Amino acid sequence: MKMLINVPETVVADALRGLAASHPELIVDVENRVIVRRDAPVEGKVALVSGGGSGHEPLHGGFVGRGMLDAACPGEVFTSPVPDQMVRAAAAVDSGKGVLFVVKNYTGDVLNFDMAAELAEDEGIQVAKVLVSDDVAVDDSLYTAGRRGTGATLFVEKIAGAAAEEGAPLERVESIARRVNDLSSSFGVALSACSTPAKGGPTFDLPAGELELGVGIHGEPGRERRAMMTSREIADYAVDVVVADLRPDSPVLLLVNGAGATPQLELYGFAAEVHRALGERQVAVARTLVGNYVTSLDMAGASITLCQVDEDLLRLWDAPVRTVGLRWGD
Amino acid sequence: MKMLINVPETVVADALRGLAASHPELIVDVENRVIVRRDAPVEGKVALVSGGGSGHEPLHGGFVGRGMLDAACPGEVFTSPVPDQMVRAAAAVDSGKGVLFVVKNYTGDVLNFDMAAELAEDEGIQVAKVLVSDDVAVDDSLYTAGRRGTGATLFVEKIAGAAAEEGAPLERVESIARRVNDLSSSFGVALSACSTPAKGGPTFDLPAGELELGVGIHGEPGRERRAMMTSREIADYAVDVVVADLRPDSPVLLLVNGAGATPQLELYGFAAEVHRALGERQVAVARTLVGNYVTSLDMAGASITLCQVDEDLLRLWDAPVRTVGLRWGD
Amino acid sequence: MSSSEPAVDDVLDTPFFLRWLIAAAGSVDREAARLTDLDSAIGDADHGTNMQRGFAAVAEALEKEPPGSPGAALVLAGRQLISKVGGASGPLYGTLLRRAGKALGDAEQVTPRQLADALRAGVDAVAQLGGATPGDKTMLDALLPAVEALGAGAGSFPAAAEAAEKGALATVPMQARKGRASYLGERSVGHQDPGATSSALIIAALAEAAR
Amino acid sequence: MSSSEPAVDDVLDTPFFLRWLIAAAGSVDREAARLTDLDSAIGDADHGTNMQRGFAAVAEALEKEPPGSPGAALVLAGRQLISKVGGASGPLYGTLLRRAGKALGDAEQVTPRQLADALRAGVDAVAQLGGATPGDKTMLDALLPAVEALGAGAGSFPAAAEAAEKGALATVPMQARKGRASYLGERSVGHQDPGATSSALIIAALAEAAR
Ligand SMILES: Nc1ncnc2c1ncn2[C@@H]1O[C@H](COP(=O)(O)OP(=O)(O)O)[C@@H](O)[C@H]1O
Ligand SMILES: Nc1ncnc2c1ncn2[C@@H]1O[C@H](COP(=O)(O)OP(=O)(O)O)[C@@H](O)[C@H]1O
Ligand SMILES: [Mg+2]
Ligand SMILES: [Mg+2]
Ligand SMILES: [Mg+2]
Ligand SMILES: [Mg+2]
Repeated sequence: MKMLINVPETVVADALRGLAASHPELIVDVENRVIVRRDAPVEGKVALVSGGGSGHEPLHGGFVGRGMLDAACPGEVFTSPVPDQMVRAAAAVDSGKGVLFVVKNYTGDVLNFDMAAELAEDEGIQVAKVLVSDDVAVDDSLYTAGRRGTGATLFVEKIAGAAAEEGAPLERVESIARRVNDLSSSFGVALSACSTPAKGGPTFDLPAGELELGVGIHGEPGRERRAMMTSREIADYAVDVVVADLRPDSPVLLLVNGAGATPQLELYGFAAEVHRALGERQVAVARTLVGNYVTSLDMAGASITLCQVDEDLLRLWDAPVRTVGLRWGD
Repeated sequence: MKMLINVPETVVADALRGLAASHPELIVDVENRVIVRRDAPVEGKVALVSGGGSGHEPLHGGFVGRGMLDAACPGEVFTSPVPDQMVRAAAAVDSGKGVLFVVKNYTGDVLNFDMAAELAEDEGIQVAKVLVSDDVAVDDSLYTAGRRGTGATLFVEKIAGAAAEEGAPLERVESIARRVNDLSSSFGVALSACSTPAKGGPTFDLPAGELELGVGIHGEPGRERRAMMTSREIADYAVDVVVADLRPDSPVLLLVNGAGATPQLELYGFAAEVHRALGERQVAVARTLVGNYVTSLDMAGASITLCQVDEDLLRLWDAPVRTVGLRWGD
Repeated sequence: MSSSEPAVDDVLDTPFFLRWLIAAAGSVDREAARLTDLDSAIGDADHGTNMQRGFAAVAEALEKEPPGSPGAALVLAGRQLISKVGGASGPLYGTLLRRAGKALGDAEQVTPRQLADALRAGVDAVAQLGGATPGDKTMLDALLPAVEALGAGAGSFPAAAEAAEKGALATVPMQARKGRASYLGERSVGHQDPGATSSALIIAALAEAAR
Repeated sequence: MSSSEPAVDDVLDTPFFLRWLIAAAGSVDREAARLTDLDSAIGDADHGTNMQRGFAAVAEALEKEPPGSPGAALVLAGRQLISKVGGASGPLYGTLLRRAGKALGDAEQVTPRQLADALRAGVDAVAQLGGATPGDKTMLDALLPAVEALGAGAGSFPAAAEAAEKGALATVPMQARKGRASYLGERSVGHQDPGATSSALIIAALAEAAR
């Protein structure tokens, strides 16, 4: 498996050097692996810190900036970051109003952020946490680690980030973040496995004529494998699953997310089918975002995320955001 | 080769339906294949129209909007659009101040835009043309069709688009566009071939341990094949070639462009090496853009484009832009 | 003299031209994968689908608005190619047929000699539009020998077909100097030009139409 | 009784603990690819590199700031794992060693029984932190039998190693209920748990250190 890298060991550090060189509006601490918005801490503002394994870019580092995250902590590829990073990030961005940790629900992320929260609180930083758990492909039962956090992370970070930017106190930022998560559902498919630099090849085998339904963003195997389906069939399957879970009764935000190696041309064609499928099920779409936002290295495939919104959430979604990966408003 | 599509024949139309459903700020004529900004024609403004084969998204349709293109005409995959599209686009966006056609230098694009220019002029529309020809991998001699248009297209469309938005007359918009092209050079590498829907598989064979140096954005074979190189080596090679061609004596805009399937993590690592290589050659970088902007479907690989800028061009680069693919300023 | 070798004074009517264009559409459709494969080696793997799409549109248009003369048939076909194909081949083949059609005017019947002259005018227009000369490894390398054979052979379609086929084969050792294949420099040597190959199909369809 | 089967009243000094941790680092390094492959089947293909990175940091830290007691060695190692590994295994293994180290206090020498009790406390902390119970197909399924064997066998390291190895093998038919493998439901059956496998390596290193 050819990769545009030097050696697997330096992949994350190399990417951080590139981020630093390319985006002077960010403070990138390459050694300690923390990405911070340049104007942090922002006086009087609750700070948002997130992080997770690398390989999902632009998540999370690409979402650092006004209206979204104050800091991000990238771990090794597909490996949650360590508490030291999170504590350092929290200390760098806390203005005294407290910090919200946005944590994707994976055992590693949860354990490390939990430890970090304890340590940060020891340093006098007020910390709240929100777990993102939107992936309906996983049974949410006593017999699993619970639903995985995937595309809804973007919705949580954007909307809670906007609330924080407006001056909302920690409790409200936290409750909005939780609400966005509760109102979101996702489902993803893989047409190919992803390859991690350390492994140097595909992390799972996907036969030539098959696709993986319900794949995770680290290439975790999904619900089932099937013979390859058309864009239309995949959209119907994914929309059915997500809508059955969410049962939205007001308009939704729609994320049509590329896994990393699916061409934008295909992704927009898929978006057309998702819009059709939602329309046929009487789900109104308030806003659509199409692109590679929560990726899985070089995986081919896509996921959809719906978030049911009311006027307040929609206003926060539309609020200005100025990050490397997401940018609108003034 | 698995693709997230229905059938190869409808790939472009499907993507346009998705674009229409996802971006109400665009007028998308799916049947006639023209994408127009919603407020066109803009009173008193020179209009920019571009287009080319599909498969390079977000180029060109993703660059339609305030501060960049007024309209785009997507052709079939890797096939230049037809004159009818261009004439229709020109008629839709001309405010009476004339239209600039931004044409990537490929025989098909040149011939079709030439025919369109004649037809549009017959309809009373004033038309100017700029050819983008920045790819240093191709000998610019009597024995070739000349340099290919690649990454510099983004620079030309952004900077000339900003000039048009400022109210510059057609002649000036055209001369700025030409200047940007003259001041730009690009070089690309492929780690894998791309697969077109019609062919259903890779358009060329690239052995497992090799990379293609100087590849074109349609998978045209490049200068040479070599055993796989590191990110650092590729950056040195590409920067050498581009700097030798451009010999910049003032700061440059740098585009580190992904071919489509290269993970952003790798692309930023490559950006780090490109910055290093430029620094070692005393080339100052004024602005950097990293991402999948001028893609080749699912090709793995990257290209770099430099554009030497003065204060005027830099100001136009920094001017607000509000498109699906590129967005900043207010 | 067999029916496929028309004499100079044979006349070619509108149905003959329709048969020609439909036969061309059929062989382009049958050979699409081969054309795309050739284009995949030295181009961008779309020549087959381009020609298929274009000639399908030609066939549909001829059916929808049946032309009243040979010239009108070629002009209509040329316009369809320009409107539907894109790429390099669309404007070039479109110009070939449009120009040839215009040269025929609105005569209801034309002689093989008139057809040869009209195609000659079309090929000249292609050369002017694309700026290619013989030996550049383009469609011209099949078209030029074909129209020359047609002129010299007093309108012998099989001779034209043979000349086009030979011309297409002769592009194999050439180095491309026009179009996308020119980017390859020496690496274009050893491959047959896709456009010359489709030209040979179109010329061969003349003989089919005459049978 | 061979030297690798210490009696209850044998004492384990700081060098023993250093040997243990270095031996663990060595076998984790040698077996990294296997651990990653196991994790690739039911997880995210990083367990080998995680452990490798973590124990390399442990070895480096032990070299840089040589600890003064067995407890300090384990606490230092645990802290390194927490600071360097990430993922699920970092906090869990980090907690195991830190808690065990704290249980040992700052005694300069400890008995195998004390070590058994300290590891028992560490394993309990892992169970509490991760919320797993035996049979959930996690590292606990190797660690618990190991500390039990260690306690019962009066500090027999080979017995502990054997119990850990058997525990790791016993995860094969289990369905995962914790961690990333739990997402697979029934599809997790038939694969050996990577964390249980690395636990067996770490426990086996005890016997190596004792030799
Ligand atoms: N300048 C030119 N003059 C004549 N024929 C040309 C020229 N450029 C390209 N061609 C012909 O066009 C063919 C390629 O057509 P096609 O693949 O449909 O278009 P594109 O190259 O735009 O993808 C070539 O094989 C060649 O025969
Ligand atoms: N809740 C848990 N309790 C105990 N052990 C666990 C738990 N979750 C995961 N593990 C162990 O961690 C191992 C995976 O470690 P690793 O691959 O390094 O982390 P990650 O799963 O975050 O990628 C699993 O094989 C399992 O043994
Ligand atoms: Mg992991
Ligand atoms: Mg083409
Ligand atoms: Mg072609
Ligand atoms: Mg793992």
